[in-house]
Amino acid sequence: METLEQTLARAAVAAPGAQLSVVKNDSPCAQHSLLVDVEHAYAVAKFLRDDPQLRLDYCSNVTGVDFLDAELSEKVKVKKVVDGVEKEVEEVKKTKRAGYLEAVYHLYSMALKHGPVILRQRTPGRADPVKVTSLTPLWRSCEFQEREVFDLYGVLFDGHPDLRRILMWDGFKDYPMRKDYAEPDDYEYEPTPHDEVLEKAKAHLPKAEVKA
Amino acid sequence: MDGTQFMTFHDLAYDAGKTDFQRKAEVIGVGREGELLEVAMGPQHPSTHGVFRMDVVLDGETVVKLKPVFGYLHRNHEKIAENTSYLGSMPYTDRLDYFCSLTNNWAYALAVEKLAGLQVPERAEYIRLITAELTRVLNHTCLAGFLLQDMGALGTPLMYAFREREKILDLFESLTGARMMCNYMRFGGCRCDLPAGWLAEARKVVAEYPKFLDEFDALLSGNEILMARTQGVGKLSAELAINAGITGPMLRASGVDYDLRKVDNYGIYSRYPFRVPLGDHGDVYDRYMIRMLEMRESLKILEPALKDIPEGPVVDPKAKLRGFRPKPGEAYGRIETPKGELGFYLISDGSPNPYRYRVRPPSLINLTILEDMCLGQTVADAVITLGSVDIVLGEVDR
Amino acid sequence: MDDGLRNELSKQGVVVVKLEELYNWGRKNSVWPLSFGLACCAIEMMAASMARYDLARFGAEVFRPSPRQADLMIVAGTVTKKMAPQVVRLYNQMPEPKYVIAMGACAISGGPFKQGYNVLKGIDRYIPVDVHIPGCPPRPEALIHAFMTLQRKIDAQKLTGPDRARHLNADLPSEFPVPLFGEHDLVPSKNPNVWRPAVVVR
Amino acid sequence: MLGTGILKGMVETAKNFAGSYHDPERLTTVEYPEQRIASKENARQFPFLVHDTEDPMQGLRCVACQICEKECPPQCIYIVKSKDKRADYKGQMQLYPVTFDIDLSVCMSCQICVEVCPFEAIKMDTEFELSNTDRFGGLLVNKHQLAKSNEHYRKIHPTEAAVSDDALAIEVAKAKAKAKADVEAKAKAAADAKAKAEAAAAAAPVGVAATAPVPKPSAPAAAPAAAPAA
Repeated sequence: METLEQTLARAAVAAPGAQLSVVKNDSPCAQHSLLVDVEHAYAVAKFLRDDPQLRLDYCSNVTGVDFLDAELSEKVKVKKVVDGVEKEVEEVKKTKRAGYLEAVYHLYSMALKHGPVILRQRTPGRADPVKVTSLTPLWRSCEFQEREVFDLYGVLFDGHPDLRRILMWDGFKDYPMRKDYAEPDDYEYEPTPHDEVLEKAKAHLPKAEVKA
Repeated sequence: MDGTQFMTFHDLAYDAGKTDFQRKAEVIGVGREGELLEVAMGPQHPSTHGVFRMDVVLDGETVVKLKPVFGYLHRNHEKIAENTSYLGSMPYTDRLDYFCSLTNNWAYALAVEKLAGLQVPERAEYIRLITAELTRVLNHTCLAGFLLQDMGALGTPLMYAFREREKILDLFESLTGARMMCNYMRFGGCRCDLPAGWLAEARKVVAEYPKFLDEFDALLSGNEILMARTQGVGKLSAELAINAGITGPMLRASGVDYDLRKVDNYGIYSRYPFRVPLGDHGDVYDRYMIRMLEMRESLKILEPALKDIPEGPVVDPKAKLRGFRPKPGEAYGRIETPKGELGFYLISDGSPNPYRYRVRPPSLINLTILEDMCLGQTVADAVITLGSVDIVLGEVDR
Repeated sequence: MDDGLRNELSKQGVVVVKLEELYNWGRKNSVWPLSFGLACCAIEMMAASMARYDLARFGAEVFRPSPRQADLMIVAGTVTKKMAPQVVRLYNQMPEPKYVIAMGACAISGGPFKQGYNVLKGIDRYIPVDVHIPGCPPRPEALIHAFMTLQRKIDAQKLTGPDRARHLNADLPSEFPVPLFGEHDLVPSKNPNVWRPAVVVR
Repeated sequence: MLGTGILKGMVETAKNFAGSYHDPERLTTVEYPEQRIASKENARQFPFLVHDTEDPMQGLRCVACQICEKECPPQCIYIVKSKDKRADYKGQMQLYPVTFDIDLSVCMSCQICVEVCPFEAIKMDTEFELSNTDRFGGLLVNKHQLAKSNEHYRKIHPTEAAVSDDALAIEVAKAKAKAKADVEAKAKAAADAKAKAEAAAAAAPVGVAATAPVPKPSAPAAAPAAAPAA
């Protein structure tokens, strides 16, 4: 199977205008992924499915990931002139990163028995509405999984035929898998509380007993 | 909708300019007018294998629309796992597909081993293979019982299946301490070594199992009522099965040769020759037969594996039990569980808890085409079609 | 009639029983459970009714799929917030006298999943529970043990008096309000008439 | 011929039915509570705390390190540490749990508390007959209900208990050897100091010798070790 860089180069030709990049994965399994912009996701995915060399006919896993606003600290080697001598000094560079939501697709080929090729779509920010392109028209297997991502992360999928809540009830307003989801306060009886739960449980105790 | 090769209810349903009934009529090829009846089957229904619900629209007895409704057992496994350590999620994986806790353990352990680059000692690989194949036999036995229960064969096949299940559960209990929720595998191996005499017991169970399979075959496989009820029912074509991401015995019943034990070669499956049974018609009967045949193949793997198992450690000495923090990165690990491809997608940010923990549930994705399989059939056939998909709600809703 | 006299009579071949005893003896030996599985524990519940453990020995093999014919609801598994209204509705549909066994950690308190956003922290927030079985899942024997506990409870129930059994006391409710789906949680999140938690100061 | 499949199946069930009168393979029912399935050695239900001495509260091995409390996946353990210390089985001064509660209505019998415990203090029991009509009183168990003797542990898990006892015996032996070495070292140091002081006293005016260190009796090492017989 070709490398992800080769795939990227050919996909860029097949879907002109697509902004593609490789997201490196540092873990030992080295499953790098292909980041594609939301507008061209459909064209790129179609290329991945239909290309005779790849034939990624099987979309195994679709999932959402929530990244909060974060401050990244990076160690950068900077050349500095210290006491008249040029030296390489490590500096911690801090950058602010706006939060975003991702939809991740794991693609395999049943015909050629290879994979995975990982495709990512990223939303510009976390403020609603967050939109990506649905790949359900290409792979039916995305149907329920994209609904699940919509239900739990609140990501809207453009072109999904039946985008409703799947796991929670219809009147539910929150997106519970987001990292900043706050649970309803329901900590009346917590005999073995810890940390956060302890604080929440204390709020439910009768006032006199808190003093004691 | 370009790009879709298959006419499904969705494609039509979202074409404009037709009445609802016209669309339904086009899908199932009926033109006659009649009153439609909406039935909500489940969540408390004896044939839905737990708390699954199907909203079925019936024209007489014919299914014209079927919408599965999920979430009645959505117990937030993923959210809880993101607030727990890597080790702490292991017992929760038992409760995904509660028939096959050991294969769930393996899938999760495999994903974490990929994430952290751990090696598994030889003996542990053997134990994993043996327990996973025993789990497969156990699951398929119970499925045959439940499928027959759905068909109206109340009692007998399920009783026989549970009788055999208890034998394997006894093995699991003496190995892991629990009947169902084994919590046995660890990152880089297994929790403890085999107890004395376990191998002999396992060999005995494996040696006697074909007798039970023969009995089951004689009881069921040639039974004319079973054939009449299942053959030609719930057909699924190979193309649609691939496109809809169906995995496991259901995919192979449609004739697609895709078994992760052969494709991914995880564990030590490459050392044992076994055949992958393939179906021809993709109907309920094929799905039933595939499972009967798979059990025999599993026994063929088990027999030599129980002889070959070497001595040695059962866990990678480098693997830490507490304070396990993989380096930042991500990994997707998958194995062939009795239900299909169970995958775990993990993102680590270097902290003791996974940043993202995702289960790719075979049961949920195998239900994607439930509507396509049931359209135009009677409601009684919809029940057995669902039974042949082999779902466990713990995994569907997580 | 005191026990000494009864013993004496039974030695003479005259068996004397109170109506209460006869009534309770009949009830406790024909408790029909609702065939109602929620999650993992349901499999152990089935195993209990299968050949090896054989719940039929206690007169409880008739698992009824309809709540109208059932006396006992075995809440076997995690009750999620999405499922809770249905469970309460099923309970309401059961005729009196009715009993509830909360089988397994999840049914009692939410168990290992109680931190989850969609998991009800115990079915006793909405309906009264008679017997609790800890375990995850409890062994089939543990279910049988709970069954015997329930039989003892039925045996001890009175026909008359202020502490008579609930189904004979018209003042006590036999149906409980069904919670509704809210925007963030069930509404109400508990029934204060049923759920009276102990205060644990930490 | 149509119907042969059904007949074959009926022969199978007939065999089973007949067999259930004489064939031990077919007699599967275990009539609980009169008969019981023999408990497996590895079987686990709920945790208990191991104690070594006659008085359960004095001999608890638990040192309230709170590792299990932290690692317990459903967070069903609650521990309060003691303010004072007491000697443990090898004579070291350790904390002990003032409160040790386990909420059985939450515990999922996963055994992780046992695995992470470095002191062999918490183990899994095989008791399962715990059904209770009292939700709040019956299922929250405290350390008095949890404490069970090491003999009980040896009875339910003989192999495991032997391993655990060996490990503890090694620990105790190490502790004893260390204590002995400490005493010897201290005695030697004291002797050296004394010799020095005497030498100094011979040279210096009387009174300085009083500053020489006096060897203290090592209290922890002398305490009787409540060690289990390995």
